[in-house]
Amino acid sequence: MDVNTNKIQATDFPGQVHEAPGANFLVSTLDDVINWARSNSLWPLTFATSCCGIEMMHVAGAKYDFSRFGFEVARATPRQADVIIIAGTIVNKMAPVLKRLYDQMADPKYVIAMGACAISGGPFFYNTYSVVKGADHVIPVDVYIPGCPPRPEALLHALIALQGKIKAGLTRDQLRDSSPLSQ
Amino acid sequence: MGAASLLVLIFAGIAFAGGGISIALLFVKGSKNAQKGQPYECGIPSTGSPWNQFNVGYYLFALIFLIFDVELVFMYPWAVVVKKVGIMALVEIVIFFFILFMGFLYAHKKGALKWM
Amino acid sequence: MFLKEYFLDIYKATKSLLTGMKLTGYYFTHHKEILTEEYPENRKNLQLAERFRGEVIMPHDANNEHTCTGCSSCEIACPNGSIKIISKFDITPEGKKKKAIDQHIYHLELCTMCGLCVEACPTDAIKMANTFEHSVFNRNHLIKRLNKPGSKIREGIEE
Amino acid sequence: MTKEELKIQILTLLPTVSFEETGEWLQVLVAAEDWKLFAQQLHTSAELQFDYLFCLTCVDWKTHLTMVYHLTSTTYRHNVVIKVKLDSVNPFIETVSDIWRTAEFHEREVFEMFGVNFLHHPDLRKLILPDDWIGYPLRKNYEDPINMIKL
Amino acid sequence: MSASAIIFYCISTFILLTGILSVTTRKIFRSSIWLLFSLVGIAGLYFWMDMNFIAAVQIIVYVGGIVVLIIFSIFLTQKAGEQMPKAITGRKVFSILSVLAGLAFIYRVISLNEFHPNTTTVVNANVSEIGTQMLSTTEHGFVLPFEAISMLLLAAMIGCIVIAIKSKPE
Amino acid sequence: MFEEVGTTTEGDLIINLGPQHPATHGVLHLVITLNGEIIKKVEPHLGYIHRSIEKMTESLSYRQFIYVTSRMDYLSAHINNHACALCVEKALQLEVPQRAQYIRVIMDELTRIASHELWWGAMAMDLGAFTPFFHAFREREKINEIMEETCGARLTMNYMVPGGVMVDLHPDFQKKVKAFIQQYKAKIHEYDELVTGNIIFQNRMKGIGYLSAEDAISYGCTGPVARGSGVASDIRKIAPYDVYDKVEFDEVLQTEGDSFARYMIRIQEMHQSIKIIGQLIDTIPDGNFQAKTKAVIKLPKGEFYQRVETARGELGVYIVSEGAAQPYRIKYRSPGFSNLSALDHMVRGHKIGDLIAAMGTLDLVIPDIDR
Amino acid sequence: MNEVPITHILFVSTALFFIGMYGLFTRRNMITMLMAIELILNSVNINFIAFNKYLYPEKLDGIFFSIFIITIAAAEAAVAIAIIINLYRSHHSIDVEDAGELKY
Amino acid sequence: MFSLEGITNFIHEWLNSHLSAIFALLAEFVLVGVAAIGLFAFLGLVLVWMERKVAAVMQLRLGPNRLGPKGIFQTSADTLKLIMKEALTPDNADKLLFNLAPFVVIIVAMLILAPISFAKNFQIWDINIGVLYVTAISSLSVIGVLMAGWSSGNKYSLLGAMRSGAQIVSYELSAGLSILTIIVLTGSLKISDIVASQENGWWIFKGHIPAIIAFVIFIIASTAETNRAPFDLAEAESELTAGFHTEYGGMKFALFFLAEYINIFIVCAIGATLFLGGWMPFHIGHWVAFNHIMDYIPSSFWFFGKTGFLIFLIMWFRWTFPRLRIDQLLNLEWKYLLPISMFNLLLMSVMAIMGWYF
Ligand code: SF4
Ligand code: SF4
Ligand code: SF4
Repeated sequence: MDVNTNKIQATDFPGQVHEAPGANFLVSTLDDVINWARSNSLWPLTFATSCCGIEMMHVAGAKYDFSRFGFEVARATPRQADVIIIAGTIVNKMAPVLKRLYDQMADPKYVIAMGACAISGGPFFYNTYSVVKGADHVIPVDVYIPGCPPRPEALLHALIALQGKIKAGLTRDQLRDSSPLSQ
Repeated sequence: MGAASLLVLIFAGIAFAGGGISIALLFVKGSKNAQKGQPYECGIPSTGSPWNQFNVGYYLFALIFLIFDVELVFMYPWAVVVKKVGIMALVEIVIFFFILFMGFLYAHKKGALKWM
Repeated sequence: MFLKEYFLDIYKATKSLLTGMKLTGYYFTHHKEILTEEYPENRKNLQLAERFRGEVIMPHDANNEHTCTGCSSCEIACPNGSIKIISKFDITPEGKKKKAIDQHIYHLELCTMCGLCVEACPTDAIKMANTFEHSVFNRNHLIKRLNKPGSKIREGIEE
Repeated sequence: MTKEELKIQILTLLPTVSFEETGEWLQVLVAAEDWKLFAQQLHTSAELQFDYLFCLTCVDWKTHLTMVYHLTSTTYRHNVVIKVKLDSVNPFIETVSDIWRTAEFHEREVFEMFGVNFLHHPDLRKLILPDDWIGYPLRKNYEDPINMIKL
Repeated sequence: MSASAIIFYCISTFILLTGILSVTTRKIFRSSIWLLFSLVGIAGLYFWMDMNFIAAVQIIVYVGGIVVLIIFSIFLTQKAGEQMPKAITGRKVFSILSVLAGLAFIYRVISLNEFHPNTTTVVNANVSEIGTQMLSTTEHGFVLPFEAISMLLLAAMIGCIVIAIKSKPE
Repeated sequence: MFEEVGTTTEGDLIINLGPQHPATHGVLHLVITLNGEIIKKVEPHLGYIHRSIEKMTESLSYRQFIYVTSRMDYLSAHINNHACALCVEKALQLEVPQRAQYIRVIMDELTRIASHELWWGAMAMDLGAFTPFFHAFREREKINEIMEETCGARLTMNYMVPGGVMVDLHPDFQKKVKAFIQQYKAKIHEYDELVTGNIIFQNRMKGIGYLSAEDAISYGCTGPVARGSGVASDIRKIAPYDVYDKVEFDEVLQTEGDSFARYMIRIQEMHQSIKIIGQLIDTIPDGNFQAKTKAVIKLPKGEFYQRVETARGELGVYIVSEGAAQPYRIKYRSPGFSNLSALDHMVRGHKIGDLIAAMGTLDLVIPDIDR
Repeated sequence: MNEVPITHILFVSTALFFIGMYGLFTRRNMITMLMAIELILNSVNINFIAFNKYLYPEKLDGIFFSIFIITIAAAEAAVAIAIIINLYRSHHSIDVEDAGELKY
Repeated sequence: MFSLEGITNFIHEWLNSHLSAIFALLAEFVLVGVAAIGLFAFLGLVLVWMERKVAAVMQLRLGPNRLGPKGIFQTSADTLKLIMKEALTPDNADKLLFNLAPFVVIIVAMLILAPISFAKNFQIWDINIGVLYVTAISSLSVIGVLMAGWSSGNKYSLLGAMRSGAQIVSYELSAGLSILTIIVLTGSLKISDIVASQENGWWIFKGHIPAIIAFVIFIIASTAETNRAPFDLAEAESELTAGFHTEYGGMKFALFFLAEYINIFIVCAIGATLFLGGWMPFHIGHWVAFNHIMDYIPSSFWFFGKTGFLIFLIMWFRWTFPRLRIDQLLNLEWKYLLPISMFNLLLMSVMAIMGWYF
């Protein structure tokens, strides 16, 4: 599916934009081993706001079982978590909370936006007064998974993609400009 | 190896913990922001100091525990020699136990062992 | 009496706890009950439901032709504006101007996979595919153009 | 109880009400002043026993607001819909949260969404919207150019 | 100086240092933690003296019991995060002076005295020995204090409960 | 024992539970006033997932607005859709084909089982037992597979449309559902072994979060919460819709009003749902799965209210129509909203652990409450 | 351990005793005073053990004494804390100066 | 073969023959320290992996399986990541105590290792008060928890620490009493004596019913003392997010995590020593030939096997039961475990005096 991204501009996503901090948190002395460790031990924060959270639970469940990758140690406190999986809609009231949680996480930290809502507000993009049009207005996002909700496999796919990204040691900006993810 | 081994172990502990923590301190530089140092409370700014005086419902348990703890201390020498001393030791400890058990029953009756 | 109850309590409690442990013990020793399907390894033979709505696609045949007339029914049917039709005017051989599809733009990042657009399409030009591996690092990559570059509308579809 | 019987019963409680004939349930129009007392009577009256408020909401008709109360009785299983017209500029009405406790939350919601003031409500604060929210989003004239993108 | 002596001086310094911190720090919770370290140090001293049993008892009762109780009571009665008020300077000076004077005096008395062990027979202070003596009814036995202790503990327990329950509003 | 220390407000600890908290199942924010471990007050703060669905649906057509409601109570997605479809049909006075009615009811009940499964696992997890969660997901996955095959989605279905259902059943549907019922009956006793009978679990649940029948009515509780207090409130019995009047099932009632009663209600409801499905699955009539509707649906002027029984209680859809293609106003009366309001009343004087247990048996879905 | 003269051990215990005394003098908070008392009791214990070890190695009396002291210290601490908390409840303060006007 | 005893002797002799006595001693100290750290790291890695695997299989899933065979390197990756994770200290924490707490916890865990007999004659210090020493030191660990909870400046932490304090303190009693039941039989607190006394059979078999009751109580109490589910109130996830270590991240958190597992290992080792004969192979009274065959299995295997079994038991509990509430937890101790273990002790002492055991 070839899309000319130069020609089509991303829809201009208005809405109250919350300033996101810079994305320069990766340690400069990157080392393959450390990246290996980091990529294989992504502990998610238990953060599920709505429907997508159920699919996230399914990923934790027996059939999909993300513990195979070592992700099962879901931590309730941001101090111990490595990755936020934003599973669900972010509304204006929640945005500062999300920001605070992200800020309180210890570096290095990663963000996955799961589902249409987290990417862009999805089903609630038009005619709603309270939905943040995309979690990346609030915090920087590493991987986007479209779908409403995405299949559990899609989340696994995204996690593997994130692993690949960490292993490569690329920063968020470098990756954003790279070609679409393919497997 | 004797008691000196305790020192060795203490140093081993310090080395282990200190080594682990200091690596992160030395090599990982984290991002700074105003929120980071705030206490975590499910993403809501915390109100009030956590160090307010605090109603400890368990305090009476600790009191009674202390008494029993001391009792336990006396039991150790007793237990070691009970086989040697024989029936006399049993009699003595039964008296000892009995008296304390009265206390226990009293505490129970008074509801001191009921939580709150 | 009191003692009897006391011990009965203990007995009952122990029994109920052991029942639970028996069950988990059973699963611990019976590994064939494990349900896990290993996703990235099983991609080859992963059977997804035919009807699973993973994204909207526009099938093209061997001649790079599709059946979309650019009628915009899908755009109207979509509850949250995930589809934008950009039309152009073709010059037919007879020299007449004719409205045709230029770009069928589909916002995968907005789409809620409700399938209303497919229902609405009069020519069955689009359908839901059951693919799901869409993760990207850049949100812009989710904006797709459904009609392939250079594709044409199949003959005989118009009205 | 059928609609007709209900009508008679209700008229004995409060003769000033009027009825609307549409809909599957009896719709009663009450004046805002009478509402509190009437509600109490509906709740306590032995024949009616409307002890269960299952829906409380408000509709903005641009010219005025209408409070809509859906009541049912768990003993007799008859339903009634009460409507109270309110001024759209300065709407206020007595709370019923002391009669049906579920109304407390529902009224708070209506308060923030429509700006209806519930007199004597125990805790009339914003429930759903952020505390610093301005405007009543479910009103028809609500505009939010920043957050609301029109399709 | 042998290794053993060095260890002794280390432990002693630790005890005294944490002891001083315990009585001077103005944060009450820290004060209790320093006390705890001091007590642990004393247990270390017992270990050093090969009095293992006493050391263990020290840790069990003091550290595991009393300090925990003190910490609980701190939670219960204090705004533990706040600093305690500074002691009045006059009193502080007076205390330091009197304490130093007392220390000097006593230490002088101690150093003047000559301590000599009056026997050379050594009894192994192990648990079984302690147990035997504790349970023996002979004149060197401690069975009477042992049983008396149980009464003491009973009294303490009842006392605690009475005091604690008395204030229960009923 | 030492309440009086804390009766002075300085002894109280105000603690926030949520919005990001493992036990609030989403983003409920509870402000708890604690005295020691004893709860003095619980104050729910909502709106962390308020997606303005009511406002949004005012600008959607009657075909489109159904899909948003799947996102409200996403665990009862089918039932939500069903309610909307029914309301539109009621307004249009549209006769739905028998086949569609059967399919809808079967789907509803499957949804109910799936929802209760998730509740069971999540509640056990709240109480600290992790294994039941995974065991519950085993059955849930099965239901999801069945749903996916027919409806094309796992969670947010958008399967019911005004006039029937969107597509016909998958040919394998009946076979799979029967297999599922078989498997389910074989496994259901494990639930009792693992959780229900467990002494720790019973002690955690019995007598906790008591709600009397009067309070349940006054707080507008519905669904298992009300039935746990002995209030008959099953819409499927009170105002049967589709083919619910043709099937035989019991409305489960318990009178204790505590958490354990609510727990038992849900467990038994799963059995009842199985019973309903068992009655219907073999007798799905042939015929159309969708009645003919106009391309643009316009409701007559008026007000329409439709109640259905979701897994959490009574869902009401209140449509005010001005005769246009879009509703003038829609109000969703969500079961969780009322059930939540009883929480404070239920847990005062209990401990934090009890709050979690009581909240677990309320089975809250926050997007349903916030809408 | 025989290289360390007993006087040094006694110095430690004496110093600890006076540290405790200092705490007792300067602190006005009952709990901290209790802590100071614990320090004092401990200094006594050290003495007992040291004497037992150095001067009367044929007996166990020192050990027994210190065990009993520890026991009594525990009982004392328990009762003291019960009293302190009780006092706090009636006076909302555990400052000794405030407790001066104890009524009962 | 795998006899650890031989290795230690060899090292001892080698060092003494090549170095002067002082340096030999120092070298041994260093070796012990390194060994202890190594054991720590090893135990942490293996036990966490084991827990995850046990949990996974009981929950019908696979568990970590992508790093190394059966995912054995998963915990290594986790550790490495935690080491390289930012270790932050909250602004309003009591910084000194906040950073001291993990040290306290780890040192306490280290200290308890001293008297544990890992194999025949393989022990750091055969202290004459063996088990008493273990009880004493382990009661220190509550201080680490209280420090951590208090100094974090976080309400969840504080609540968790309080709970943990009350709980550990209570369960120490019944754990102590059930240890005493065996001490009555052995007549010595020394670990080596206790193991030696089980030469002709383990106490759980020789000691009849009281020994079994004591064993059960010991297991329950030690589960509670190590803050494990169903007694994990201190870090009750669904109530207090992460309990007393809510504010800890990175390596500091890892130390708490590690200490928890080390503590489990230690209590299980003590349980194995007291009730299941420590490193003593499975012997039956006078069956000389059978005993001889059993002796061929190295003693370290026996020790780690038994300890591993007990650890598995505790994990089994965790993945089966819901959590108790705080008052129920204290009730269980004060109403059931404590009186029962007191009477059990008396019963056992009667048996010991009468010689009614094998
Ligand atoms: S993307 Fe869809 S499924 Fe996910 S949270 Fe949003 S509405 Fe729910
Ligand atoms: S599937 Fe639904 S949301 Fe997606 S493009 Fe089609 S109509 Fe729009
Ligand atoms: S896809 Fe179908 S509905 Fe959409 S513009 Fe093309 S022909 Fe029309």
